Amino acid sequence: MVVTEWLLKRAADHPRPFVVSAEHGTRARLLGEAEIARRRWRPAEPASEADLLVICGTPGEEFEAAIRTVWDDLPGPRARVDLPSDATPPSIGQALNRAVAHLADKDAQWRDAAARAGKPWSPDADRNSDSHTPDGGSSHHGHDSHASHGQEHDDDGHEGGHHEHHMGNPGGLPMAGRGPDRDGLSLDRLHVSIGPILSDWPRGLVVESVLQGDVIQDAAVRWLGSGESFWAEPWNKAAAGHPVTRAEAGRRQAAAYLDSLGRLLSVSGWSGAARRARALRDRLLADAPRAELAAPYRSFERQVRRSRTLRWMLRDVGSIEDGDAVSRLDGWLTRTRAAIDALEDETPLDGAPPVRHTLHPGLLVGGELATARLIIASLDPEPAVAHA
Amino acid sequence: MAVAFWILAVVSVAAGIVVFVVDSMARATFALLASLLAVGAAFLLIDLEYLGVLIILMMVMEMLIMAVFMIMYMMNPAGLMPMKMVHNNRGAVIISGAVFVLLTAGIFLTSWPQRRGEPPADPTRELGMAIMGSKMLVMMVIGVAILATMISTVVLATHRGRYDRYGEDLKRRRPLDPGPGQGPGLPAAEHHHGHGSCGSPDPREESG
Amino acid sequence: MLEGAVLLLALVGLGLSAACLDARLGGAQVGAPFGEVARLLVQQRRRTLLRDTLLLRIGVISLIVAPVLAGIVIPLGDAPVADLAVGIVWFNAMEVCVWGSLWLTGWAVNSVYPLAGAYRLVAQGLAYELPHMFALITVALGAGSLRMGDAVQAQQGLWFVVWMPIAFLIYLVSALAMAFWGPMSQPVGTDLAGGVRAELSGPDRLLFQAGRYALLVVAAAAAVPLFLGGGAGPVLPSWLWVLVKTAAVLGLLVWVRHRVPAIRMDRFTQASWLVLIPLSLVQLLVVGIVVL
Amino acid sequence: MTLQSFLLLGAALFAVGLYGALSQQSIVMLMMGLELMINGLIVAGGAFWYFLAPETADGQVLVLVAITVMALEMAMGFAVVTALFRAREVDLTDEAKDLKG
Repeated sequence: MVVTEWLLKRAADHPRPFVVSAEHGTRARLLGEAEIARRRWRPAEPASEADLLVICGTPGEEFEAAIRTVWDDLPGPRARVDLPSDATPPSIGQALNRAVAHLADKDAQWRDAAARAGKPWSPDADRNSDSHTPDGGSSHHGHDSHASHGQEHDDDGHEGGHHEHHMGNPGGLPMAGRGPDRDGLSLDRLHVSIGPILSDWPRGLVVESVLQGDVIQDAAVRWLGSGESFWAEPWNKAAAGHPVTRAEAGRRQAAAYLDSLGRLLSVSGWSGAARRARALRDRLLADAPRAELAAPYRSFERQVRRSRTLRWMLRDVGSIEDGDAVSRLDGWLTRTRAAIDALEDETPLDGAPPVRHTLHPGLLVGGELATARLIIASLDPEPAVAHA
Repeated sequence: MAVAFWILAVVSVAAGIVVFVVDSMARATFALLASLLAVGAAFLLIDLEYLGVLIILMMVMEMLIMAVFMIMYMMNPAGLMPMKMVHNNRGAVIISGAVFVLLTAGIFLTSWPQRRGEPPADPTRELGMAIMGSKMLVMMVIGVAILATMISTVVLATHRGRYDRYGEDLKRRRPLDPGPGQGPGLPAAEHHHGHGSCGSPDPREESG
Repeated sequence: MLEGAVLLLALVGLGLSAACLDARLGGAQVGAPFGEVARLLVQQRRRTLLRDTLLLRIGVISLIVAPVLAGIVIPLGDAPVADLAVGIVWFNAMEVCVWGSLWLTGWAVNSVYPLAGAYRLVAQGLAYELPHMFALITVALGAGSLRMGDAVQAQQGLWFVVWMPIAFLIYLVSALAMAFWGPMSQPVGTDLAGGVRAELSGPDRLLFQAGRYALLVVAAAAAVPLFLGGGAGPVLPSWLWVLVKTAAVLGLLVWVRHRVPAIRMDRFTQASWLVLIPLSLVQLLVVGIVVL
Repeated sequence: MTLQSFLLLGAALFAVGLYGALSQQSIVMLMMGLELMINGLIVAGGAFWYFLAPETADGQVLVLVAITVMALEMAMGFAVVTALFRAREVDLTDEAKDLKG
């Protein structure tokens, strides 16, 4: 018991937070991530690794259901923090402190564990979380039963390659059906919802995919919640008649690019560069002057541009009219530098905010999960942007 | 030594039987692997260190590849729906039982010749010398067989050739492999994903 | 017996140092790995539907047993725990057993991302294994023996790293791949929500992570007798030299993780077969001619 | 440890494999049976070398050949399954009966 208590305390000193951005949560997410970086906690990369679930903004009904699934699957000791859209740095700090105290609180964790042990665990039939899709996961266990392949069923045709006679369902799950794949074979199809709770993932995005192995055979895109006005805020204010300088808008825009860069670099498996991008983003949003930002940004930009491995991996990924992932990365880097260089431009803002990409599901079809993640991160798409 | 051998022998045969008993194909694959590994370990007991370790090395790789194909092609690879997929079970039991009895009888009735010589200090060196010397021909035949297998398996298993990858005049700089926006290798009639406007054009259009 | 204890001690010590260095380079507190150990010790297990617990246990436990078994042929100072005549092949075989461990772990939890991670692992294994084997064969050819000790003996005059640099570089790449670390960490990639380890928690995850660090240490340690002259060096005793050289290689591997993005296997396989295999064969040929 | 005990092990593995190869419908399982049969041969080869003629390397070469054959058998097997599967979505031996000559 004493040992457990001691271990809980040690563990609570090094929590692994996982930050989820729900509707209207971008501002709170950025502040929360900055605070977590300041405390030098290691963020959990998948949600399953976390013991601290940080929810930013106000999740809608479906989003909340997804969060609940993740939370139910999170092994204890665990704590949940809700950061409302209007959270301030001090309130975030207090919320995190409370959560850490909760993590170290043996009695509270004990009660939590007892409450969970009391109710029988059952996998939700309709889940929308990242690694918590046992329904999807188990359907790789086969297509139909033997009989549907036998002679007696051969006459009724192949109906486009599908055999969906649900002959039995172990664990309450239907068996997977088959469908043609990109290599001319007919393999099991697995229906998996990718998102909305994933690290480095656009807020509220759900990709309903049909997987064969790790290749996406078909995809549909859904957004939980509408567009976010945070990144377009300066333009919205200017449109509403408030005086806004170009510097302010440029600062917001540069932070947006750095946020996207952080995601792309992180999905590329380059956590070091991603951390640099996010540190720069946090300093931009904390109103650091241009002199303090220009030199570190140049150094970051040089490092990213010089990585031949990154170019090799991003080349020909997600090609659309304006180029592939490499050209989008270069574009972000160039525009961020321009925005940082113009941080002292006090002329009033006009014009419209830069248009963010949208995600066409066809882009993902035929790629493996890794490519699909890179495509999405290199677009960093948003649903239709909400203008005030 | 003898104890170790009998343990390994029992493990090996038991794992071999388990292969055809369990429902889960994954368990069957790894039971087979256990059987093979036990044989590899038994080889370590009779001074065949190199071959024993080689069996371990190769069989792990082989079984993993087998596991991938198993998931691809088997229905019900996890055995969640127990089913018997056998034909002529009785006949198979009788035949294999008879073969075992015959072999056992042969083993114990044959008067085996006396052992000639002692194992050399380094059997691995002996093996190396043999395949590079007196048994060179065997190894060369095997080499050709491996090459032939590699070529024929690729021909059998893939339906895309270099003309699909590099264009009809083989002039494309980077190969066109199946992937997002690059037109899957299926005839156009078989897939309706409803995405016309994304990425590089269909290979067929480009090469035409 | 003593050597066995030293081996375990070295694995634990170097593994923890690597974890601390990794945390430091990753911007976390140096002590974070200790907090992580404490956390995993008290953590409950995750539940997934219809998981194959037997296979999961085999997978996770063999993941930590395999690197220890691989480590027994590495000379710590003068003699390894077990001086097998085919030590180099033994090392290779044990390191391939890790594929099996990862595959079992990815399969048994019955979830999408771990299984996709296991697929990636097989692709990665097939991509790196041939150049890796050729690099090991190059060393064996230079030493004229498959015994690790003989490889060290053969480097009395000139370290192998000097006259087989390509083999050494290929070995370093495959060391990353065999520990699925850094640029070769796609099987446990962030983009797959943790890949193979996505559904592991508590003691399972602790064993998995420990096994991964043990693999990294063993992969780094094997480079010392294979390429870096074993315990050879001035002034210091040979065991200390082995330790210093291992720590240096280990530090390099940990550092690379923070400097290079992950490499996708659909791209690497082509590079491996079209560039690395020919390069390693050329290296083999050169060494063969020199030895003749 | 005698020659007989090793050969007995080999015979047992061979018989189990034979049962599998004869009885299994699925091609993958059938190949597992074949693997077990070859495994039995490997045991016998190694035993012959050690207990009868350790001076020459014939037994070892035999084992090496058997291991290679195992790998080739599997590669060919899966290539055939892939081709069959692509042509007609078949992975059971009974469904490929018409291939009989």
